[in-house]
Amino acid sequence: MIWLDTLVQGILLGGLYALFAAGLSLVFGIMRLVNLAHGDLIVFAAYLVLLGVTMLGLSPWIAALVAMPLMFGLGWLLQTVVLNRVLGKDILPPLLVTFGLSVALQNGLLEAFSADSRRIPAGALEGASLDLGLVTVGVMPLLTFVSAIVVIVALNGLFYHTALGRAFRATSDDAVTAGLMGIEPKRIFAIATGIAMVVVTIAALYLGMRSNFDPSIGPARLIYAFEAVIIGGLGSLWGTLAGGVIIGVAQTFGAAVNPEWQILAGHIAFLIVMLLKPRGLFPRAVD
Amino acid sequence: MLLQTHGLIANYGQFRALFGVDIAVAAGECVAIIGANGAGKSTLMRSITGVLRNDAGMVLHRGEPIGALSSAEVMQRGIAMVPEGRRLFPSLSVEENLLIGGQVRKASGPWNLEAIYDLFPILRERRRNPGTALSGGQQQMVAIGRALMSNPELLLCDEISLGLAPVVIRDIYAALPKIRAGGAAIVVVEQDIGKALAVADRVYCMMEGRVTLAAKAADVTRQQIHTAYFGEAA
Amino acid sequence: MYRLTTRTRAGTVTAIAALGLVIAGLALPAFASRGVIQDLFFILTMLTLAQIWNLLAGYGGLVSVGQQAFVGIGAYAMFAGVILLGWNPVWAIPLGGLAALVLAVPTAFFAFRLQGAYFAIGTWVIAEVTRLLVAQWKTLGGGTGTSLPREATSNILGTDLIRALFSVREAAARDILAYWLALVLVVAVTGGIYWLLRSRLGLALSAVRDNVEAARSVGVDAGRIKWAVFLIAAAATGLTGALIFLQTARISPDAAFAVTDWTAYVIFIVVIGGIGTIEGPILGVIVFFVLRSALADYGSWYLMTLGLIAIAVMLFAPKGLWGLISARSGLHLFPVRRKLVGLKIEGGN
Amino acid sequence: APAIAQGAKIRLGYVSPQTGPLAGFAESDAYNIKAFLDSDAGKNCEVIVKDSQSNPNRAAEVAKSLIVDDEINLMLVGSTPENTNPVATTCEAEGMPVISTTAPWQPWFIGQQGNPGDPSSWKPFDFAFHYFWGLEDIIAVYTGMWKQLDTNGKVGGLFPNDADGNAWGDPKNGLKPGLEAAGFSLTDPGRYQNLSDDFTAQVNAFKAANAEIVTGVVIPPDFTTFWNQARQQGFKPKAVTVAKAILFPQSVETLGDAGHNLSSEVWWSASHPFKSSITGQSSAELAADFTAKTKRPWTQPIGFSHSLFEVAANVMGRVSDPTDAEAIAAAIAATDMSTVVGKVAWNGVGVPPFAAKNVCKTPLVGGQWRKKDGGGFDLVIVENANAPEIPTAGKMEALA
Amino acid sequence: MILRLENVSKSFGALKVTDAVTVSVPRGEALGIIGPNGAGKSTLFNLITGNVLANEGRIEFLGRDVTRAPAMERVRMGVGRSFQIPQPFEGLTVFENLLTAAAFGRGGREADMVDACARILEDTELLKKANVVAGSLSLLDRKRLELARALATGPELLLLDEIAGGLTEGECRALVETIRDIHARGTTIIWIEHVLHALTSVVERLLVLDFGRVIGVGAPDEIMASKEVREIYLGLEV
Ligand SMILES: Nc1ncnc2c1ncn2[C@@H]1O[C@H](COP(=O)(O)OP(=O)(O)OP(=O)(O)O)[C@@H](O)[C@H]1O
Ligand SMILES: Nc1ncnc2c1ncn2[C@@H]1O[C@H](COP(=O)(O)OP(=O)(O)OP(=O)(O)O)[C@@H](O)[C@H]1O
Ligand SMILES: CC(C)C[C@H](N)C(=O)O
Ligand SMILES: [Mg+2]
Ligand SMILES: [Mg+2]
Repeated sequence: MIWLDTLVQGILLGGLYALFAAGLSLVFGIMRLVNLAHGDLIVFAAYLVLLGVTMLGLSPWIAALVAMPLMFGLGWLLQTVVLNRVLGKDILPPLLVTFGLSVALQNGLLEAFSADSRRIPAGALEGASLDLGLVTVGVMPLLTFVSAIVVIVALNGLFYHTALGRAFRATSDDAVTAGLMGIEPKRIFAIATGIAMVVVTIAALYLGMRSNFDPSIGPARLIYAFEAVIIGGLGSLWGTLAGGVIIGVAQTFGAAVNPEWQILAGHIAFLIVMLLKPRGLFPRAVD
Repeated sequence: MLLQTHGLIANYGQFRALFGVDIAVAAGECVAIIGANGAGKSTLMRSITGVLRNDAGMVLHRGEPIGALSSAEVMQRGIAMVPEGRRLFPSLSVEENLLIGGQVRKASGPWNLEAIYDLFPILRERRRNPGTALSGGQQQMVAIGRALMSNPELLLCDEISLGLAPVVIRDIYAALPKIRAGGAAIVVVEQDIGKALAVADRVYCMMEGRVTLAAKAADVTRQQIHTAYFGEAA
Repeated sequence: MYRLTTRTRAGTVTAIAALGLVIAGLALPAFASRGVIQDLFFILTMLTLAQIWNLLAGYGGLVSVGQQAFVGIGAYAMFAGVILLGWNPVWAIPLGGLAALVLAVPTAFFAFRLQGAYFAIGTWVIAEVTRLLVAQWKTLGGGTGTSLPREATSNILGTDLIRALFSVREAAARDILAYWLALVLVVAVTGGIYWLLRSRLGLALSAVRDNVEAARSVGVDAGRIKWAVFLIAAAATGLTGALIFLQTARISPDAAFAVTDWTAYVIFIVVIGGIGTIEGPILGVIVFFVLRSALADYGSWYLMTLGLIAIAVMLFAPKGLWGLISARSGLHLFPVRRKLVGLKIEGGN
Repeated sequence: APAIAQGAKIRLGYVSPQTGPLAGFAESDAYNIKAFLDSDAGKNCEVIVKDSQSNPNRAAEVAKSLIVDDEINLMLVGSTPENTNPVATTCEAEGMPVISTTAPWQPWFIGQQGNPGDPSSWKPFDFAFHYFWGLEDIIAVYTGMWKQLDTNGKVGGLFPNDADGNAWGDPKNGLKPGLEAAGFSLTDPGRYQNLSDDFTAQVNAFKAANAEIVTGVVIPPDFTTFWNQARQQGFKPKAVTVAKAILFPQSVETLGDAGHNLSSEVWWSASHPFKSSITGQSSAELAADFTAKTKRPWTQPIGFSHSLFEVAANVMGRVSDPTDAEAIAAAIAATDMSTVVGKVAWNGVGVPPFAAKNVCKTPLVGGQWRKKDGGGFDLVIVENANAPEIPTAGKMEALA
Repeated sequence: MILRLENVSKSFGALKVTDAVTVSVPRGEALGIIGPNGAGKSTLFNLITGNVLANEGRIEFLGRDVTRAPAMERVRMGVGRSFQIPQPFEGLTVFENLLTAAAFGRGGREADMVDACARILEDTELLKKANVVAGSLSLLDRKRLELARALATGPELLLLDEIAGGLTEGECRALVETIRDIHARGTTIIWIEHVLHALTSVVERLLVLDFGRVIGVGAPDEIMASKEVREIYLGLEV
């Protein structure tokens, strides 16, 4: 009983991690970009949604919808103005640039919003639950998980069934040859980062409704997101979901043994997967 | 002239690979470029298509300089390339590999999926396979088909017979006249002189980053080629 | 008839200057205020970490984001030596190096299975795991952390001598001792790296970095070299960590395993200064220190500036500041080129 | 003449987390320092503030630089053990007198010992002095509040693996023995890491133990996560009395309706019947003035931040040589004064012998957040058995 | 026999690049390998050097089974190679390239290494460029460096992959002289080359590969005269 509950809650938690990771997966998968600012961008988006709620009086859902195009534009700009110029075989320049961005973003947010812990109000939904007989699950975690699946189905559809997705995959395989097909890799990268930022907004919405956030909490979640992406395998979106779920379940089971083991268990699950499959569970044929 | 280069110079870092190359291709023409390993043939192709930044000299398309354009922009002007080593996209199926060739530039012309499947019927059977699961020859067919999908005015083929069985080479070479019939000019880069001369109207021979021979294919003698290849007669 | 030399005029001048600097550095406590000594301690320890990371990433191609694991474990081992074994802190420092070395073995075993970005993230996760495990070490305070007991800090080997020598207070004597140790460490690490680069191993490292396949084909054991570099780097990082926290006298998992302090800033220093050179980290640490001194009182604006500078340097001087300088001037203060000298040979550096 | 009346300015060092996650504790610093410097007592003082960036490494470092570079005469520090402990350790090692507050004394005192697990190894400090309250006060206040309700006496505890959590959750020196002595039983599932995203294990443990009360020392994001999950998973305690998470009105507001009737200890409030020794303001006046000047609601740390400067002024008024660290330490030890947070005197009252020299306790009461009609929350004092001079304004209410 | 390959096969995915190759090379021989592009010649070298591991079969060097031995171990045993596409250590100078090879492939005292390297540089006409960074070399010099670096490892068996391609006739003659010298000093040589006249002027035996299979071994004259080779390789109509 308790174990079933632990499992279910772990899977739902995995949905949250998958949401954190989906945008990262897209960017990491397409351009091998290790974006250390991903967590801070989520926090940034959460503040954007919060502004929509508090200043414009919108419902969180509408506020997130409004924030999405803004975040898309931001991602586009970020990629065009900064990241495209540092992408290359060497992973260090983007690492340092996104670290710089992370530090600048955190402290910019601190200046703008203070260190107060904030939250996106979700009203009655916050405590609402669904009794499924054997287990009781929160409506919000369920919604998070469903959203993660929707996001991944949508991204997968985009990735595998549209011309844009074809261009994404081709560029990711071989940017030079993609150029010979008339595709501008830099433009593709900018679109990809824009889309990743839309996903980031969705992640931000759920992060902000689930618990408090302040300018400093971004990096804490970043590592789970990376783990989920890597466990899943480069470029595999379902793999990312699986990765998120593995970490989530490992965490809840670790916690059930002793809360001291909660976070540790997630990391250890990652290490075990890496030992057994260094390229992740669902690696691409070639990368 | 459809395409011209003037004094083209290209470097890899500190290493100079092209030392002022002049070639010209007229509309509808078939030109062969031959030369030993490392002569700079692929480098010339890369410089024309904007994959490699040329450091000096000019590339002209219908008289307009295109040397500063990105490879995507060059391609959108109707210059498609079959790159050395085929370079199919491993995460794309055969059909997707073909589709992506005509995704950005969609000029009207004889080439579409069906036409390509008719040209290389084996590809129709393998359309759902990942591109890289095919044999080398089949991959080469996909690479050619992919380049044709945009109905280019000029098709650059870099060593399309490399590493292929003679039979396959025959099939692929048999396709070239059909492609010309569709209206495209063709540049073939080849090491196999016989094959190259058989299809080409004119031939350039390169050595160490320079053009050492430019002649009509019909007129060229083995001795001329040998001199152009190796510097002096054996 | 033929001879091999690595000597250049700039190199000789640097060597003499460095020797002079080290001697001056050793004598400095006689003249300098405690503030200067402490600033130098900070600079020297950060420089040590930067040189080590530069060895890993710049020469060995191992971009680790988990060096804080070795700083932290080294520091904790030192505390364990002092608190649990009752050792004198100075003797407990080598224990820090040893602990880091031991931790490096499983870390390398695991991380070397991963490449590039995976390697970076793998090392980060291992550092997190180490932090979380250490946070469960109740006898050293768990997540709370712990402080060096007073009787340990007031009885550090050699401080009596220093007090007598410079007639300073006990706390100042401790600073001087730590500063000397940091000086010795930075000289040993920088000198060691310089020596390494001029030894066979240096050739092998460059070869592996330039072309692994070709390196194997001339007999270079790429795997063993990576192991060697990683283990050496870990041990030296552990020593540095122990020294840093001897000076702080207080430790907690969050402080000892801080990815920002011990890895991110270190990467910043190396990359801003110029990766893959010995000069780069030296220049980088000076830039970092100046920025910090000038701006640290501006709170979040300081960090924002730091972040923006990192971005700007990567966009406009991807080889770092030393890269800019040496490209213009052709200057190499620490020449590692082996030149063949003899008849009929042209070509300079 | 006392140092404070001499020509040379007295240099006070102050390490505070102006940025980073702990910045909320430091929000009244500028206000309080200005008030202090404008007062008579502050005329001859200089306050040098350094930002610890909420980072313990940085806190130790700036403490050192205050001592060495700025040559301060006295160090002041507050805002949780993450900030006080590195600073106090540095000062102790440097022989610099330090007055510290805003951290329960156990994590401060025991947390700075080499081996916190071994009481026989604990040593008093020569230069570090702390005033605040301790876990024994928390126990008295919390159990006092819970006894006002009708519960089964079963309590679930949330203690993270940080300085506070380890001190509160310690089976020997933490809440457990005291709660048991007062007739409550504590279920402690174990230390979790801060910023955990899931509290199912705790919720299940509390449900299994049939707990009707939840307590702990939780950072705000974790509490929100816990409290949402608890409600989602059908766990409905009668009382939730936690420290830290609902310290600031902003944190309570983020909980919305779910913040109503959550309870917490209160160390200072606008209704504390104490007066500032430097400005003469009452607690209410101090709070009102702060709100007027900064447009922010009052918070508990304001009083303590203010009182640090009161104590500093008082101490420096009793020493003649501001550079004599031993004399200053002796003066701190001899302090006996009233501040806006109550009486401060290191006389060992209510403190175990091992810490008696360095720790002084200020009064503690219990309060409950009540939703106001017009929105927002009021902190209503509901329990004052330990400090009857602080009036209550209501009775403890069970959670709906 | 210095080298024996027995039924060695290698596939990349579905592509069988080396198909049950069996060949023995006596000590001191100079063996030439020819075959069309993609026949698997370079792959055969990679199998012998250990840069690629065989799927099946057995490789013996100096009587020892080295089928699974890593590349660097084989170098130290005496297998030296050049790469078809020159792979210099671009950040090192020409001399340092050789020094690395000497230090790790052969070992020994530093002074000996320096002299040996200098002599090889002289032989390969690279002495003037000893202190030039390899990344800035021309193709020709890169090819020379390939040969020089392989020699610096002190090989018993020297594998040369298309080092004459693109050379002028004069350069080619000089190269042939150099290789003859090396051979004359007792080094066993296997040489892949498309420039046949250069090849045939050195080697004692020719091996023809096509689709990973050995389709002929024998004296150069015989092989060149065979119908199969003229058809498949030379593309001459018979
Ligand atoms: N990416 C590169 N970096 C450095 N040098 C290169 C690079 N690509 C090619 N080269 C060098 O440039 C020269 C010309 O190469 P290119 O590939 O153009 O020759 P090619 O005539 O196409 O030869 P092949 O017949 O082998 O394909 C060669 O010396 C080659 O080594
Ligand atoms: N690492 C590899 N992965 C996949 N295929 C490979 C690999 N190496 C070689 N091949 C393929 O194996 C076949 C034989 O290659 P190899 O380089 O041995 O040919 P070669 O006989 O040396 O040709 P050339 O005369 O052109 O140098 C080619 O089709 C090549 O594409
Ligand atoms: C093309 C070459 C193989 C022919 C050369 N002239 C020879 O007779 O050797
Ligand atoms: Mg080519
Ligand atoms: Mg080959």
